[in-house]
Amino acid sequence: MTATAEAEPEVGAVESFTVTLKILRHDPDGLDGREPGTEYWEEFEVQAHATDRVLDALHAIKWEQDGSLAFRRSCAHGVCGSDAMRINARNRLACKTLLKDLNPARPITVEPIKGLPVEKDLIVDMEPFFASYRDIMPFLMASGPAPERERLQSPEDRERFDDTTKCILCAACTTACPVFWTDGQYFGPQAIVGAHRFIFDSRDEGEWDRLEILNDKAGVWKCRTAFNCTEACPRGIEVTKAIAEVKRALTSGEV
Amino acid sequence: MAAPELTTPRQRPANLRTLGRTQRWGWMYQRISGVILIALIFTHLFVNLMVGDGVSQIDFAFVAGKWADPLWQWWDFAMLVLAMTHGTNGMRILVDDYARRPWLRATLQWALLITMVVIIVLGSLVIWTFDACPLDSSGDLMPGVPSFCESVV
Amino acid sequence: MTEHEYDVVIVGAGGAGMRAALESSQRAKTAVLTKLYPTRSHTGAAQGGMAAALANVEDDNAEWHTFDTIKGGDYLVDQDAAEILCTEAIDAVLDLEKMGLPFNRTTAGKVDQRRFGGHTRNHGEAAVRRACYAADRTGHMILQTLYQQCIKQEVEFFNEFYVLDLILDGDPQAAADGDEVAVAGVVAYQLSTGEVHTFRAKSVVFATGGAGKVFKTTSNAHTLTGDGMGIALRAGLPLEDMEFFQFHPTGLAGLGILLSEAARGEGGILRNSEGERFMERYAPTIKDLAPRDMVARAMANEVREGRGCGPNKDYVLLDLTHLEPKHIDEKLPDITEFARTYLGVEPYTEPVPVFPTAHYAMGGVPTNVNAEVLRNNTDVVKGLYAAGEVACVSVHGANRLGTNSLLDINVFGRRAGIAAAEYATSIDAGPALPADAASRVEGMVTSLRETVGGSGTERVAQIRKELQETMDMNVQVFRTAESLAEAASVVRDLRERYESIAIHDRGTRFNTDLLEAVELGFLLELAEVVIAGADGRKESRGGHYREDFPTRDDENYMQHTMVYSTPDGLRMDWKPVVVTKYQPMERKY
Amino acid sequence: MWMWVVHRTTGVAIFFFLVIHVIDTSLVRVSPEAYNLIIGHYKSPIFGIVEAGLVGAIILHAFNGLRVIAVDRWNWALRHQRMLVWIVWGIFAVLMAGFLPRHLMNVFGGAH
Ligand SMILES: Cc1cc2nc3c(=O)[nH]c(=O)nc-3n(C[C@H](O)[C@H](O)[C@H](O)COP(=O)(O)OP(=O)(O)OC[C@H]3O[C@@H](n4cnc5c(N)ncnc54)[C@H](O)[C@@H]3O)c2cc1C
Ligand code: HEM
Ligand code: SF4
Ligand code: F3S
Ligand code: FES
Repeated sequence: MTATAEAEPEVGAVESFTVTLKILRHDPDGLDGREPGTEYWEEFEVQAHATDRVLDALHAIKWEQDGSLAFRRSCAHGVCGSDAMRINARNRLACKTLLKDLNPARPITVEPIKGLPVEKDLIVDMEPFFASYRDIMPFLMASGPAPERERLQSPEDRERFDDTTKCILCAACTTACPVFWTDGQYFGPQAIVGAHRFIFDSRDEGEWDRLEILNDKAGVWKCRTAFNCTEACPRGIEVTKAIAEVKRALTSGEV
Repeated sequence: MAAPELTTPRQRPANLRTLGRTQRWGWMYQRISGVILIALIFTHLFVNLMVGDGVSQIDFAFVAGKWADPLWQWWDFAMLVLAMTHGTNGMRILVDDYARRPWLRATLQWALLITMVVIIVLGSLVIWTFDACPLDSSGDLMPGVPSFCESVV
Repeated sequence: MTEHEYDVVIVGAGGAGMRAALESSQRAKTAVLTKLYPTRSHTGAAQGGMAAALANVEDDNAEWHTFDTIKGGDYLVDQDAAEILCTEAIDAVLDLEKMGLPFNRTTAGKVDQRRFGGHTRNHGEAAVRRACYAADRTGHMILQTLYQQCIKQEVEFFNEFYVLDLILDGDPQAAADGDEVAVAGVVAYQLSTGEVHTFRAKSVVFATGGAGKVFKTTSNAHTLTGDGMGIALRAGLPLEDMEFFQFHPTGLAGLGILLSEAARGEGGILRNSEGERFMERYAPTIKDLAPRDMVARAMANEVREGRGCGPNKDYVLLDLTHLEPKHIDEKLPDITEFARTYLGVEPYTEPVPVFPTAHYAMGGVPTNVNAEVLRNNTDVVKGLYAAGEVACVSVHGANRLGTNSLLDINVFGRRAGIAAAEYATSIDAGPALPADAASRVEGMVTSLRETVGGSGTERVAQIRKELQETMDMNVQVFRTAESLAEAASVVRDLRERYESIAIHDRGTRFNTDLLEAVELGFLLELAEVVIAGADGRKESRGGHYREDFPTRDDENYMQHTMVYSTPDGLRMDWKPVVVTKYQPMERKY
Repeated sequence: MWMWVVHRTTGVAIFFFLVIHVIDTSLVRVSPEAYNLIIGHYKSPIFGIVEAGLVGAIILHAFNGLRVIAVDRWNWALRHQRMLVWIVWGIFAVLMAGFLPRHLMNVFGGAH
């Protein structure tokens, strides 16, 4: 709290401050005389508390100022992957980004994630993203009769692919990747993460089918180790490492 | 109660294998050629620009002097080939990334390829057919007969 | 308007919906309609584990599990259903493993198991390791694995389709006992275009999840607005046991975000402002691992009696500081991150502020053990099924044991999928959709749209806020006749105000404003049902605690409530509990 | 990401320089006079500076190339990639500090 003439904060009262959000809007319907598909910046001011997240601010706008603001969200604590967006030029989940960590003194810019077609405001078409995920055959492939009980797996073998099982398919990584921006063909880091999860699962036998797919023109070789994906991942997955491991498997011929 | 059958994977497009290979070798080539190039180029730069009088010493005589030695001939030849292939391969990746229209992409790829071949051929010709002692030229190119031309004279 | 026709339509793509889809799509032409992308479903938020008496780490069996489930549910559990749940549990876990779910492993390579509240050895002797888990992301892994299998089987999804109406052939309330009422299809609103679609289907499976958003402090997602329950109620079907809502003890104070019970399963301890391990007083044997209703009440009681922590003395502390950081990282990585991210608390060294949070609806759309939906105490609606949190089989009775829900969605999701497909293939054709099938939804959409900038004055968010506040205030852990009356009058008021609601968004594409208004409509109606049930049940049992009737009354209330919506308001009825082996005993831990 | 941009731009720059460099060097074969003429231009201050830039580009590209190789190869490098970026800039600074004074002296000294 600044040293203004405000009353002493009550014990336990949470600090409150004003933040400005600058949101890149996209109007698909063409209301108020706009062309359908117009993009424009709009600024909103909201009152916020120290524990508030960008999602809370977006809700405050939607619920109190402009109900037409559209964005996806569900769980509100970073596990469903609905609300990846570009906040202050970085991909993050709105529900995991505290306003106070963003220098609230300056307007906070909020844009849809890049590289996927925008549908309305912060909502993009996720279909191409999910299509890449489907392309890498993200399901266990095993041959032979299913065992009576569980397939055995040592804790070490389980640990091998733990990191990439955390993925919530939020697309923050893929839409942060500069190679994905240049050329919509790249499968993108998420698809590689999705494949990694199975390639290094000791129970899976489809690893070479997946590696062959990732060996493709649109596959791992497109990655230029820009590291944006790793920096963007809200689950803390070492995405670039997963990609490197896939590349190593392909160059060495060993998983 | 049974889990849904774990069926065999779906068919994938037929020509992945060959396509994939190109990408993979391309990637590995960048790395291998890169490492070798480091040694080649830095020595080259060092010799040309740092030893002696640096850039100001470079003239016909300097070049001629170097190429009289087969070591430098091979050296420069390797550098030429590696750098050009590495560079062209790199440029190919760029074209892939930015040129989205197929015809544009194809045109640029061909242009790259042709440039590469032309430059390598040109460069090699110069290095290998280079005549360090052009007898018909006027003497002022090389004041006095350099030692390496003595056998010719 | 677009019309579609399928054998089976599944509404909801959470754990229950996708488990059903896997079965059904192998047998019949199936469509899955979901208002969220499947992987966004709230099953993904479940952390702790999934119960099954695999006996991988210590002696255990399905009978013990059944007993715990029934006792945990304070004997309001239908015992035949609980038996099925616990017996099929073992295959349910093994199936998931075979589908690729990456469970944590024992050193022998088997699925690892851990302790969880209310799960005991030999009828209450000591805590048992029964919860199969994948770190603290069990639900996430289940959701991902099921989705992956759906991709493999090329299940047909309609993403971001909001089902808003259920079309039945016959009036479920007017029909006499034994008469046939059958399902005809559903009506959905496509978010991306604003278009209304009708789906004719021989079978319909509801798997729309919970209704936590009737409360303010909740672990549930913004999208868990009880749509499925609301739709069923509007279609004339009853809702069962809606007064039983589970308040999970360890929600992050003030936010409601859940810290899994696994935190206590791994050794976490609850302390009050005096640093006392107060659960020792309430449940001397299993202490912090007592069932959730008990722990939640104990916590609320500590706070009421002035032993709460923090500046407002309004929470207690979850202490993990005596655990090895490495152990915490291995077993509880995500929830410690929640504490860090949202409260700025470092669980290695500081205790985490927690308070009960609305977590799980034990009640819901009544079904029998084949997941068929009941329209009264005995008759089923032909072709209509429900599974998961939206349904009430009732395997959870008055209080669900931790890890039994992920089990529920798998066991009964599977049963629903099989039954729905088998029914669909066994009949030639279901009833046709009436020509005006979509009219109710279209009318609703049109009337809401008309309020834009015009007639409406009330704000969706404001009404929802007042609803949630009154529910938190009056219908939470402690309830009395007065608090319920107060809540009822507030909700009545809010329903009136809802009539003159206004939305802002005039567009047709991604009009989430409009859908929030529709969802609020469901929430208001469900809140009324919860209050009515709580008011009618003049005893304390499981998650329902009446301060004016603090003991369990088996004489009068060993029955399920069944609430119907009629033109003259809510009507309440009772349904007997199925008792097989286990006679009610006092619930002591 | 910025290192990737740097790598890309330097890569392209070096490529075009190389093409030109080979063409002009080939003049050695065609006509030594012409070669000396052109190389004379090289020795002018403007080219001197361009050349300095080029050396800088090569240094950056080369060492960043090594960093990329390392990152792809070893997890240690992967986890410390940020530090490696600073090391690349450090090497760049050191080499340029060693090279520039000498080079500029040659350039300006040689062109009097
Ligand atoms: C934080 C948290 C932790 C939990 N931890 C555990 C645990 O450790 N162990 C355990 O056993 N249980 C746990 N639970 C409970 C358990 O996760 C849920 O009860 C269970 O996942 C519900 O699954 P579901 O498939 O019924 O519903 P959900 O997964 O909620 O899915 C609902 C689906 O219905 C769709 N839907 C809803 N409305 C509509 C509509 N109108 N039209 C179309 N589609 C619609 C949604 O899109 C979604 O796909 C936890 C719950 C929470 C909130
Ligand atoms: C001096 C030693 C050199 C090393 C160690 C080196 C290393 C590399 C490496 C490792 C890559 C691949 C980068 C990746 O996959 O992300 C690369 C790309 C590239 N290199 Fe080099 N290189 C060197 C010299 C050169 C030269 C002389 C040229 C020009 C002719 C050149 C032009 C390129 C280009 C155009 C790319 C593509 C850049 C991109 O895709 O972003 N390199 N280099
Ligand atoms: S890898 Fe990380 S950033 Fe990418 S989709 Fe998965 S969770 Fe999101
Ligand atoms: S950002 Fe892109 S370039 Fe590679 S390291 Fe990540 S995928
Ligand atoms: S709302 Fe679920 S991840 Fe943010």
